[in-house]
Amino acid sequence: MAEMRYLRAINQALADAMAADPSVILLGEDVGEAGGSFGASRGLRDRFGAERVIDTPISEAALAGAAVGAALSGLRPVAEIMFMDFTTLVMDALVNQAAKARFMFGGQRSVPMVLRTPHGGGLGAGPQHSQCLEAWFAHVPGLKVVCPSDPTSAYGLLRAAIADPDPVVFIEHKALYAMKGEVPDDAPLLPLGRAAILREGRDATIVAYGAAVHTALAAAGQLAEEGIEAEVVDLRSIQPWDEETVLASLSRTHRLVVVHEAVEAFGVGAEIVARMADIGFDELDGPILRVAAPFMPVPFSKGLETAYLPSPERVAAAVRRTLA
Amino acid sequence: MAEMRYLRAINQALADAMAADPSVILLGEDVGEAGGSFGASRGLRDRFGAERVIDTPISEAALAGAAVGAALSGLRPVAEIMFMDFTTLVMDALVNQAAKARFMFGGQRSVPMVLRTPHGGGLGAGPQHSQCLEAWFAHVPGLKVVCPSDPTSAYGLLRAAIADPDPVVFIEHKALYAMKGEVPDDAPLLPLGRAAILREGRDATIVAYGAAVHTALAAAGQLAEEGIEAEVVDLRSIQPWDEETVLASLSRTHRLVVVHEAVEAFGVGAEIVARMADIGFDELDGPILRVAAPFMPVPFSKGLETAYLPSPERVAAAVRRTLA
Amino acid sequence: MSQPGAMRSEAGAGHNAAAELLALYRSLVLIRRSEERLSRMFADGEVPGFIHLSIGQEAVSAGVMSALTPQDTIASTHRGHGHAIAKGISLDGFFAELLARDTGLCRGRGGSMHVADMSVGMLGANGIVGAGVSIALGSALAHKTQKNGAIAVAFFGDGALAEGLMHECLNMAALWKLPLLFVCENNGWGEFLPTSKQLAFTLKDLAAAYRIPHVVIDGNDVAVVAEHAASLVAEVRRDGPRVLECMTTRVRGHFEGDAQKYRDPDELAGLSARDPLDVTAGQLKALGIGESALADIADEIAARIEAAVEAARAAPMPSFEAAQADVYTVSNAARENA
Amino acid sequence: MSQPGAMRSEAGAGHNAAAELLALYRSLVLIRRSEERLSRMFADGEVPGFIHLSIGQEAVSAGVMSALTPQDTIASTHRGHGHAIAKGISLDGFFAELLARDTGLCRGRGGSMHVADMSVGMLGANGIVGAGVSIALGSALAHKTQKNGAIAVAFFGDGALAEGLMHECLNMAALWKLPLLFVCENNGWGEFLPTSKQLAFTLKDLAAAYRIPHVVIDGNDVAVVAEHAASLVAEVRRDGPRVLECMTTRVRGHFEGDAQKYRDPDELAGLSARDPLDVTAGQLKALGIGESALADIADEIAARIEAAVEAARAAPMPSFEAAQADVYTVSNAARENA
Ligand SMILES: Cc1ncc(C[n+]2csc(CCOP(=O)(O)OP(=O)(O)O)c2C)c(N)n1
Ligand SMILES: Cc1ncc(C[n+]2csc(CCOP(=O)(O)OP(=O)(O)O)c2C)c(N)n1
Ligand SMILES: [Mg+2]
Ligand SMILES: [Mg+2]
Repeated sequence: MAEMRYLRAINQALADAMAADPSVILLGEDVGEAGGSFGASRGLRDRFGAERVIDTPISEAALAGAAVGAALSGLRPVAEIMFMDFTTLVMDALVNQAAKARFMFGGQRSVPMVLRTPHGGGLGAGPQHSQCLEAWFAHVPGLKVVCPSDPTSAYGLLRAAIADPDPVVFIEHKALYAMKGEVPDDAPLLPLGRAAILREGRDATIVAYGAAVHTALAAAGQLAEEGIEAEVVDLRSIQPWDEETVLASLSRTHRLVVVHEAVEAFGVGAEIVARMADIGFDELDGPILRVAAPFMPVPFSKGLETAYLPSPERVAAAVRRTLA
Repeated sequence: MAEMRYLRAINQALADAMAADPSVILLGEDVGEAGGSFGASRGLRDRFGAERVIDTPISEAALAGAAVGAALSGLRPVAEIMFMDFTTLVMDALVNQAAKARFMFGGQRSVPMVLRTPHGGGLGAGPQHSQCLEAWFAHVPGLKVVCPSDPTSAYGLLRAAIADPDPVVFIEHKALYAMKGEVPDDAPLLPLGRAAILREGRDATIVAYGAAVHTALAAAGQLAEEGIEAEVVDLRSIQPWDEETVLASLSRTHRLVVVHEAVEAFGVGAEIVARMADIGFDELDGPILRVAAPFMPVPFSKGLETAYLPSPERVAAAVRRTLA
Repeated sequence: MSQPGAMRSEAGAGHNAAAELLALYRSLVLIRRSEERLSRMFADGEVPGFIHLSIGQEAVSAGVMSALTPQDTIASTHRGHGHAIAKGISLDGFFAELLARDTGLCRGRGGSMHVADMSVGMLGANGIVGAGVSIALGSALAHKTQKNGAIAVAFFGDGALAEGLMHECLNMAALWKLPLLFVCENNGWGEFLPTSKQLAFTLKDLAAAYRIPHVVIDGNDVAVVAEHAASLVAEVRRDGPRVLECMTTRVRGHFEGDAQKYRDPDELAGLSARDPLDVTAGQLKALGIGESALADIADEIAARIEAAVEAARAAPMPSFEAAQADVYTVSNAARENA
Repeated sequence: MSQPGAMRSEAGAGHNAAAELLALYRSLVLIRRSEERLSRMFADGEVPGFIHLSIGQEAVSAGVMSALTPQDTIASTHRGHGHAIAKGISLDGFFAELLARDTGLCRGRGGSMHVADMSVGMLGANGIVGAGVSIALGSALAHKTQKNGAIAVAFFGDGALAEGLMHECLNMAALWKLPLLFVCENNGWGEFLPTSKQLAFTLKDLAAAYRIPHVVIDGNDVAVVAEHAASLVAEVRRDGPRVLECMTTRVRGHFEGDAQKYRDPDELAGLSARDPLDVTAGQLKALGIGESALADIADEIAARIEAAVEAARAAPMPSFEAAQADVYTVSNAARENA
């Protein structure tokens, strides 16, 4: 049992995966000598060599395309894109190549690659270094999308993503990198597509993922003081997502609020709500509400950014509203 | 009053916009000498000159980025991306530059550009030439997204998109290019963000856009034979979308089905459902259902593709189910 | 299909050279007749979708592939039939795919623009101009990492040279000395516009900037292609990337159904003088190979093609459920088992 | 800020040259002192987010901008303070933006990586490596279409040369003979890795491939930069694209807070010998400009900066509602009015 930070859990998962499987390689800008812009691959080049921990030029499209080609040719590449905002440059490799190769070639071969990238605001990094774009990838058949909320799940999900035969977009939250948590020495792989109930409650279900899980937990704490018991579901995987767990929770609480940091309109929450408005309709005793970012770019100024990000207060208010 | 095909209505809108405003230019691959891969710009180079109808190299990222720069410098560029699948290559220009420039520069300048692109299947064009990716763009604050269903709205919306001060992604459906309709000689600009009710009905509301509008209308025809009167709402604009019209219709019918050709999961329909499951919750007398593409790439084979695309039968069945 | 000991023109005439040239000719004919057959079936509405034929460009495919081993990988373009056939994919699987059958190489899910056969190292045609180059780059990286002695080949058209991805790949291949052969099929066109109106540079100058050795050759003479491919492939295996630029001719328009009205009729008419099959047939005659040997090849290939077409026609259509289950490797199993 | 009649070294010494060099020096000092001020405020936690300083690279900004008119446009990079200040943006607006105030050039919505002032043709710093080049390309296209006689300038770092977009833009600029000056600030680094490990080519060779005339100069001598910029800008206005590569020095790390432990201490120590301000101060002395003139400039600029900082500190924070209303030009008006 070791306490470690989220960033270190990522690093440990990369190291353990590389030690276990020689076909795992890392590639990305500054992942090698510098150990990653945020430090996720620190020490790995020294340990596994420059042939397996590859510094690329500033050529996102080619490095992502190369990951696809390498995955089709026997490797398990883990590519890093420094900020999720820069995934705008790798959409073709992910969407038209990685996601479709298995299907469009008739199931001949899998594409076992992972694309790691951090999303999210809170650092005053401004409109082009803070976006949460996971809804794009969740909409693409053939991709899997994962977003852990703490060190334990970061470790377990990253190991599972690397072991997975299909392309996985693995999303980290920059503001969680410093968060501490327990990661046992032989921590298990966590199955993709499986949610976790982090707090039980009978009055309402709050579904969240990534950093927003902590916003949801804080809201649940506030609500408990008023006697409202909210259940908090950490989705962990966004595609596939665990609709059974969400439905089961909704069937107990009959109220649903979905929380994320991405823009609300056409975001991940929309799918969760839409699905529950179909298969969970008869369980609903109140409107399904979303708490997410407003329809604007992520602003630079601290004050604006704070107002932009979902807060425990807004989540608690939404729970109260659906209970009203 | 002239009857013309959808493709010709696009062509006419481009011509009229260029004649009315010398700052309008067209750029794209084969838009000039060849008049466009589908013929949308036929004749325009001869009429307006090679300086205003510009054949670009096969460099999607640069042509889209150039459209942003030109729009910041006094022009109104209309860029063509030959298939919507290739917008994977212009995401940065659209999302990090065009969409954010106004906001992130503090409102100093607008970005009056249009990116035209055809989406959709039905031509056996396979997984990389058939996708409907509009949900991506609708999720991006700063972009507007439009998708006309017939020649009249194609003309009116394209004129409005070109006149609009903000970046607009204008989506055409390849399978509609041959469709005929009336376009009056001085056809009006149609406001962005405004839906149209194409068929009235009291029993259920079907919301659709683009080619799926015709699937919805066909379904409504089938249902009418059973005595079920479905109202068909053509969204026309996806971002912003006309939630007042949808809510008003839902308030009359109390049942809602959303139809589109894009993949259902995390698609445009999810947002419409999610919004109505919030603001329209009290009006709902049945689950909100979606009829859209399954979670798989668009297959090549005719049989597979037909099974993939939403059909009037599936829409009618969904209406019956929500009424049950 | 591959020809490990490839053709050298200086190797002298005699039995060996003739046999090698005949094998190359067979590959040319197989590609040509297959595409002609497709062209007819397309006109009849039997082949759905879009198809881009490599008629007039076959010598590039046949020549380059003659220098590869089955372990070598290739990534192709929208105009990929020739590459696929020359790399040795199953002809039955090819026709079945073009006819969208369940027995197709891609089980009817991909079609012409996505023909692939991983078992022979054909990593796929590609509907996205330039994308195959990055896939070949990654494949070359995998070969190098795995130290398996194989190389990768990236095929691309002259129009693709305008894509930024192309340049990123040239840089990375040069930087990392990857075992990657860049093969440009320079047919002078990108869709409906001459590439002279699309490119302000030549591949020769570009390759020089990246310090990747570059050779430009007559891409319609399969003996020339095979000879240069053999020596470049050896260099790539040993030293890193090379560029082979093949000057060739797009005969049938950008896609089937393109009447090429935008092209000078004289230019079009002149293309037949450079027909790769005619060029090679002439050389074979000069080497003493008689008409009857060529006729035998023609007959044999016609029979193979007819058999493939008939098998495809008789084959079942793909099942929707099976297709849907193949999006992921283990469809939703993690979810259900966990 | 712009210097229409730019510096020519052959113009002889005397009053004119000294006055021009002094103006350039003033621009250097303004950038340097502004960034040093920011650096201190950043260390104190007063400037939020990331900042990338151009300390050591000021001569590129000051020199190039001296050759431009206010109608000429520039697109910049993540390291854009120098470009912005030299192009003549409001210093008050600049500091207010870096301090995230409502009076900032971008009303606190953009910050360091998005500083822009359209009124002086500064089309924005950019957080996406390479993206500004395509924006400058489009701006040059607009100038050409509008026949307004203006040119556009694309600033980029050496690391950005690996981005495919860069190449697409070089090709299009050359193909269309656009009035576009490419200015590379070659500081030898892309983040934490020397660009020698990122690039297999030189910009000189690359420009040659695109047949765009290229000049490489000492980017730390503002007189040299101004002289070459003046002649290249004239060429661009008349004939089309040119590339100006400025060899320069990144002194303060990739971003503020980067201790540059990955750099050779000797190399770092040696940078001061090439300090652009010292270089120019030395030249001014040789031209007979005394210490007191330089001290006057220093005082004047220090006062301007302090005034800007104080004004920024006193300015209000931006309002969330106003920011939200500025995503579109006429927020939802079409919807409500229609
Ligand atoms: C990214 C992308 N842009 C545009 C297209 C449309 N397109 C298909 S083939 C082609 C021309 C390619 O020219 P070239 O590379 O010379 O190949 P050729 O057709 O001559 O064999 C174009 C523009 C595409 N498929 N992908
Ligand atoms: C598309 C993209 N990829 C990566 C980054 C991260 N990044 C910011 S600056 C930089 C290095 C750029 O090097 P160079 O162009 O030489 O500019 P310099 O920092 O040396 O001024 C990188 C990789 C980014 N901002 N955008
Ligand atoms: Mg070509
Ligand atoms: Mg640099």
